[in-house]
Amino acid sequence: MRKLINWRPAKGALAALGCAPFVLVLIAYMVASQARLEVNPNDKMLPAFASFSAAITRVAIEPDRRTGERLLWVDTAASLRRLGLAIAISAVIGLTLGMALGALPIAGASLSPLVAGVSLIPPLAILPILFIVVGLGELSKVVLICIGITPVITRDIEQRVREIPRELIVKAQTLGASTWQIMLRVVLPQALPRLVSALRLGLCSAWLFLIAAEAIAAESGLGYRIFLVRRYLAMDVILPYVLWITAVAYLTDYVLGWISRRAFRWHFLGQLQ
Amino acid sequence: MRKLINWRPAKGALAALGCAPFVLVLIAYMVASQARLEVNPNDKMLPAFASFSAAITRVAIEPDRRTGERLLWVDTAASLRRLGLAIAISAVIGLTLGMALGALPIAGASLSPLVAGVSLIPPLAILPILFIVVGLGELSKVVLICIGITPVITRDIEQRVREIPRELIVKAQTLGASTWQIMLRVVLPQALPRLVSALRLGLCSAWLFLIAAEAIAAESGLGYRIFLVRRYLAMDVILPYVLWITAVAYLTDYVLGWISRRAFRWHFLGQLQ
Amino acid sequence: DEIKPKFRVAWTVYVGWMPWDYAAQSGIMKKWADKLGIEVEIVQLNDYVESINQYTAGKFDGCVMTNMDALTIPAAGGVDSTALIVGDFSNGNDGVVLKGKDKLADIKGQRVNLVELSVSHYLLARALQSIKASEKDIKVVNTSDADIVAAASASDTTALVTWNPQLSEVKKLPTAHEVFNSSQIPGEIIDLMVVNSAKLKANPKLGQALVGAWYEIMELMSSPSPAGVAARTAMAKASGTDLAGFESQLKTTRMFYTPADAVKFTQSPALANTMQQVAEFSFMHGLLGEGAKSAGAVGIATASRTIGASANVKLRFDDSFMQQAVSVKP
Amino acid sequence: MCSVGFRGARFAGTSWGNYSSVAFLELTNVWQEYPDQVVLERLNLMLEAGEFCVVVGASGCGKSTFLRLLLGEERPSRGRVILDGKPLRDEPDAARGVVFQRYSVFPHLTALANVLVALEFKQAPLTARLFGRTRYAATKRAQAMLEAVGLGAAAARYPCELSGGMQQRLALAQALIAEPRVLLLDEPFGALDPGSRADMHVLVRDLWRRHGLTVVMVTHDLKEGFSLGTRLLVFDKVRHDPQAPNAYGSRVTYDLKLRTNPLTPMTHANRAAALRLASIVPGHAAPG
Amino acid sequence: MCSVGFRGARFAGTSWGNYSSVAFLELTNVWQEYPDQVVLERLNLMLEAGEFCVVVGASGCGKSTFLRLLLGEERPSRGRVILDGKPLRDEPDAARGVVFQRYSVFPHLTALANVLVALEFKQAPLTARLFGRTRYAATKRAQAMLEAVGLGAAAARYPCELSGGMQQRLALAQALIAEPRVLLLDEPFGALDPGSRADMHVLVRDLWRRHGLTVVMVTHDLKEGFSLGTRLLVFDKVRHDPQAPNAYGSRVTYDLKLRTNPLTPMTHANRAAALRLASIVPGHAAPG
Ligand SMILES: Nc1ncnc2c1ncn2[C@@H]1O[C@H](COP(=O)(O)OP(=O)(O)OP(=O)(O)O)[C@@H](O)[C@H]1O
Ligand SMILES: Nc1ncnc2c1ncn2[C@@H]1O[C@H](COP(=O)(O)OP(=O)(O)OP(=O)(O)O)[C@@H](O)[C@H]1O
Ligand SMILES: [Mg+2]
Ligand SMILES: [Mg+2]
Repeated sequence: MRKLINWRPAKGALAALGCAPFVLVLIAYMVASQARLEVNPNDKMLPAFASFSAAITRVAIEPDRRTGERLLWVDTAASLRRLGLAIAISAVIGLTLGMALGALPIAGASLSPLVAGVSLIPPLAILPILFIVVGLGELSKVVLICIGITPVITRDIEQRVREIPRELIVKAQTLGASTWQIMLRVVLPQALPRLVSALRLGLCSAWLFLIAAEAIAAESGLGYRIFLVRRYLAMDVILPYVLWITAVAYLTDYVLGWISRRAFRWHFLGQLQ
Repeated sequence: MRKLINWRPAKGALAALGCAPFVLVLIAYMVASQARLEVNPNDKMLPAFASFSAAITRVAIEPDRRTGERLLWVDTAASLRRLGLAIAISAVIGLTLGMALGALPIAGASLSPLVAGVSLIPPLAILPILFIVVGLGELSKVVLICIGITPVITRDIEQRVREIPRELIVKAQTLGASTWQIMLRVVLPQALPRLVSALRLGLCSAWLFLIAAEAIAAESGLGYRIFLVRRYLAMDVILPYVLWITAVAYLTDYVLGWISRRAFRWHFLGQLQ
Repeated sequence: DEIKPKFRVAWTVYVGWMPWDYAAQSGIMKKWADKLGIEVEIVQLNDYVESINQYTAGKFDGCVMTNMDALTIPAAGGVDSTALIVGDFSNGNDGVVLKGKDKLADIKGQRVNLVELSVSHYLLARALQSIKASEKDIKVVNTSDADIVAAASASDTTALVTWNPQLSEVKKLPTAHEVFNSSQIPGEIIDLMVVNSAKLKANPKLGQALVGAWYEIMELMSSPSPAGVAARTAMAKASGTDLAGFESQLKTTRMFYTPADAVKFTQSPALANTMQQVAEFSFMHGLLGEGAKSAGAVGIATASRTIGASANVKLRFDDSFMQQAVSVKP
Repeated sequence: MCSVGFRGARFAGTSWGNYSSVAFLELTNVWQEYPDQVVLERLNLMLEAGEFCVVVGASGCGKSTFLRLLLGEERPSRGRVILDGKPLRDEPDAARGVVFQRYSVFPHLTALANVLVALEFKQAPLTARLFGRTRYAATKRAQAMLEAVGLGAAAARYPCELSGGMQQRLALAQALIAEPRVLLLDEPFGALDPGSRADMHVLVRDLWRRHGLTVVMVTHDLKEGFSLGTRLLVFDKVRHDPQAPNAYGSRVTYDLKLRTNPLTPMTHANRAAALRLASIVPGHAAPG
Repeated sequence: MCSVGFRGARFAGTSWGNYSSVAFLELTNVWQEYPDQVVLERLNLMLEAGEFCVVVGASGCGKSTFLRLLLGEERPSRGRVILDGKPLRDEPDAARGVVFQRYSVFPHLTALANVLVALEFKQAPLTARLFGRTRYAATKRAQAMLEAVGLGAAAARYPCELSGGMQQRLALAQALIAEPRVLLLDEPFGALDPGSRADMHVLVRDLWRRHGLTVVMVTHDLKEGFSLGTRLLVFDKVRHDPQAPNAYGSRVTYDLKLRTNPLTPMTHANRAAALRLASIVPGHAAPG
């Protein structure tokens, strides 16, 4: 018998092993749902799979009775638009600020404490202030996400830029580079792969803030729908929505990862060393 | 003139530079508050400093007229208890699971995909489901925080454990170690510093989830109070509470960092190399 | 000795439901429960919808809610529920507010902030009916009740529907005008104590205890005596305002201080008509569940008549316990 | 093209183990194939107890793979490996000690604890920690081992507070306290500066003699091999297919007996062979 | 205890710069003090254009600090440094090229881009990028420089795809294309294996001769110093206070002229001095 630590599943078994827990979860759900429905056939808590497919047909394929829109797609488009805009804004601010704080000692000394402080404020707590300042429209949701993730991205980039070996900055100067040129050709390219990984991390929180914002004030969006149908306990809609959000989140993450590996080959080559 | 990138503030100027932005923010607030109060003396949005001190006296020093408790401290205690419990549970689960997933190929192959999937589900989206399953008591808040941060901690630890050079695991085996002994003496000590940094990162989200959970169901807690008084736009209570939360969050973070640096000296020595 | 049966009922902050807090704080609930040999725990929740969801999921045996939510959440979810106590109806506690405009007709084309699918939504629908308009003429923006005051302060918010205490905060804004309120549809937004029908049938003592405690407090609350003032002051505190603020909210609430009052309201045919309208509104907005083929999918039993499917009655207005209270004195 | 080394009297170690004097480690027709590549082919090798066997070869020719095979980290695709009469266990265990170029000591333990931990693994299966009297005794043994490699004064320091050479000394001490039957070294001095490298040569030679170890050492530095080993193996590809560079693996192309005792200089014949070799193996300096 | 080196005719580089032949780099009474420690004290030194000056000394004696001083990364606490008649600029600039032991090339640029970027810094102040014809010309120059260090075939590879030796070649190419007045090397071959190290010696000696460079090189390897330099400086502490080991700094304890041209062997007298030195400087092997 080999030690447990040396047990390696065969290539073929990998997929099966990875899928097994998902199948188990599914079975557990089916059993629990069955049990509840036997007690109360109208139970909304753990709907049967038939209810799910009906609900999915309703929200994804048939137009809504009231608005004539296909809800799932309208909601997805609305949420992704907000998310995309917020991520783009946060990326630009976080990158610029992070590079400045990390590479310029004078900027780091004066602004780092403020950014560190701001990053600790729970954004949900300052929502009322936000509403007053930017109103209740699309902007407020985008701003909430930005407030939530920009400080984290900024600090991440700052940290990364600080980790650039001092030798490289000196080397660039001995090649005649000015501060601006160093930022452009040394700091920026090395911060970019980190930006993508910071964004991938930030996406998790971004989804949270998006849902929180949509729960509070919205007319469409994935989070809006979940919190709306919560009013009548429509788990047959909530669960598919949650799974859909998870799938979309996974896809976004995957695409970012793929882009990053293609665009920053040097970075991933380096990690293997 | 030296290049901007070579400007280093003198030791003495550091503190002044770091404080300056905070002072500027304060001044900006005072000006804005003054302006609003001149237009409408009853404005609640940006209260004057006098209102703050009155509100702070009311919640922190005088006992509440109804319950006889000093609200701020009761709220802080309640929130910290929930947070502490949740962090402890998440740390234990995350550490155990992460170590197993990272060190045992067989565990990693079967459970990693599930953990990865679960970590992508935005916890706020399943909040309605959660309340149904675990009720509205203390448990639900703790569970929400745990659901929010455990997968992240688990994946972080897993990642870290995978990064332990294969050489060290082989070396331990050549010294006669069993799987259990390797976990105990090689993997665990190297995962611990990472656990602390994962917890420090996780605390940010933990606060978020705590506030979201307390907003919906609680009798006390910092998030509860903010959402309670939000109905009346009592910014004179909200703003000090937000600052207090920020301060407590900072303190927790600082204490964790301090403990970590003392307990894992080898880790921080290594980082300097 | 034997184990007493235990029950849990949930309540949330609202002017008409503050007596439940008082019942727990003053010990009146415990007195009645002890007398009947049961235990009743009164639990305050922060989030109204969540409290009803919890009740529907079976975590509570009773819960306060409006007539519309009783129909669309527990009843439509298959949980047979009984409206045990009809406590009050909103008589101005819910209102439509416009900023900068002062006629209801001006609402057309605006974005209206409100808690979607709640009684606010129903009030809006009724308001629109009164000016021969429909929901198509406006755009509904779902806005959480906790944030509606902040939302009202935002410059781009022009119209909103909400209830007290938020309503009174919103009305304080310089440009705000209340253009429609629930006093114009009296008796349509009703605040109830709803309990699980099966639980009630098995334990009538639960009904007796709740009703007994409620009307003891009602008598105290309506009295001008110092004890009455003290009770109202305590309720005011608990709802986050002072006595004056609380009494101004009471003015827009039609409380049924005596059981006889409540029984009379419950037995009137008007209640059946109201529930008919509510059922139609709920069906139109998909609140009765997707299985529902018509507004009558979920049956509602009132004293005067049964509305909708009599084979599927899930919401019952039962005045029998209140009638007992008419005769019984503690 | 394959020249078999000289056979003769072996240096008999003053060993603590009870080694047989012939065929201590035996590889018979061993192949190591990966899906995309053959790394080692048709390896036949007999090692006797107490030999100091140095393996050299071009980068990527499979030297580390060979060591991983001996470690039990990899199972050969074909063929058998026999250690002291029994088939080699197919996972690393205390029978084989190892020192890698890097990551050979535990960064989270002090120098002393790094050596002590080997005894703790052995004596405390459940807690992997010793207490009281047993701990005291074990600590004494560990400290003695540290003194033996010249780290007596650095017992309380963490590896990253030690120089590269000191870290490798520590790795040796740690490996030796577990009393392995055979010690495997994979470019142990590859990351050291010339000064420390020379010091380490002295230490390793000394430890080898005193503990009567059987050593297999991989190195890039032919000179190092000549000055330390009693036997030198050169790995190289014999067959080449320009269309499929990965189709064939390495074999032992030279197997050279250098001396019976590393303290004796090389024989004249060996020195000549070594010089010839140095001119053939690419990228290597001539032996000093 | 301080022996001043021999002075004599200097090797005249076929330089592209227009160097004066005396006191190209001059340090006068230079001290380097940190709050907790004196690192260098009373440094007086004159370097002529075209010299290849090697600095050796124990670890932590201040060799890198000395190079940082010449780089302009640190300002001396006292004293002055003159480069080519003007006070040294107190921040790194194109007048001084540098190669460190590690992190000397940009990991995010291919080998070609690493060299090209130096020209882009110079010719495109705003975008730091060249386009069209100027880019073509610059690329040609960069490629030629890569060929010169033997990396012509590796132009498209990223640094982490190159071996350690190739990375250092690249670092040299990059430094040289900026045409520095003086080239500073801080243990440039410290991380290389002996084979690559020998190749690099040949390359550096060749570049030095062809470009007529002035070089200051720090090394741990005395032998390397003897075989490359025209002049050897030994840094060491002259004064010691056992109570306060950081109270005194290092000085130049030996200043040895080795040869006028690195291709000529050392004179007999120098060889004797070198041997004597090797026995004094601790931890160093004798020169070959
Ligand atoms: N698990 C594996 N799967 C596939 N190929 C492998 C594996 N391990 C090693 N190889 C390949 O086997 C060959 C030999 O690798 P190995 O590390 O043994 O060489 P080496 O002689 O130690 O080289 P170096 O001197 O650079 O350390 C390499 O081409 C490597 O890519
Ligand atoms: N910025 C600084 N502040 C304080 N002390 C410093 C600073 N820089 C270097 N030192 C100290 O100066 C001394 C000399 O360091 P330096 O790096 O110059 O030594 P070195 O001769 O290059 O050593 P090595 O051979 O190990 O590279 C060391 O003791 C170091 O701790
Ligand atoms: Mg190898
Ligand atoms: Mg140095």
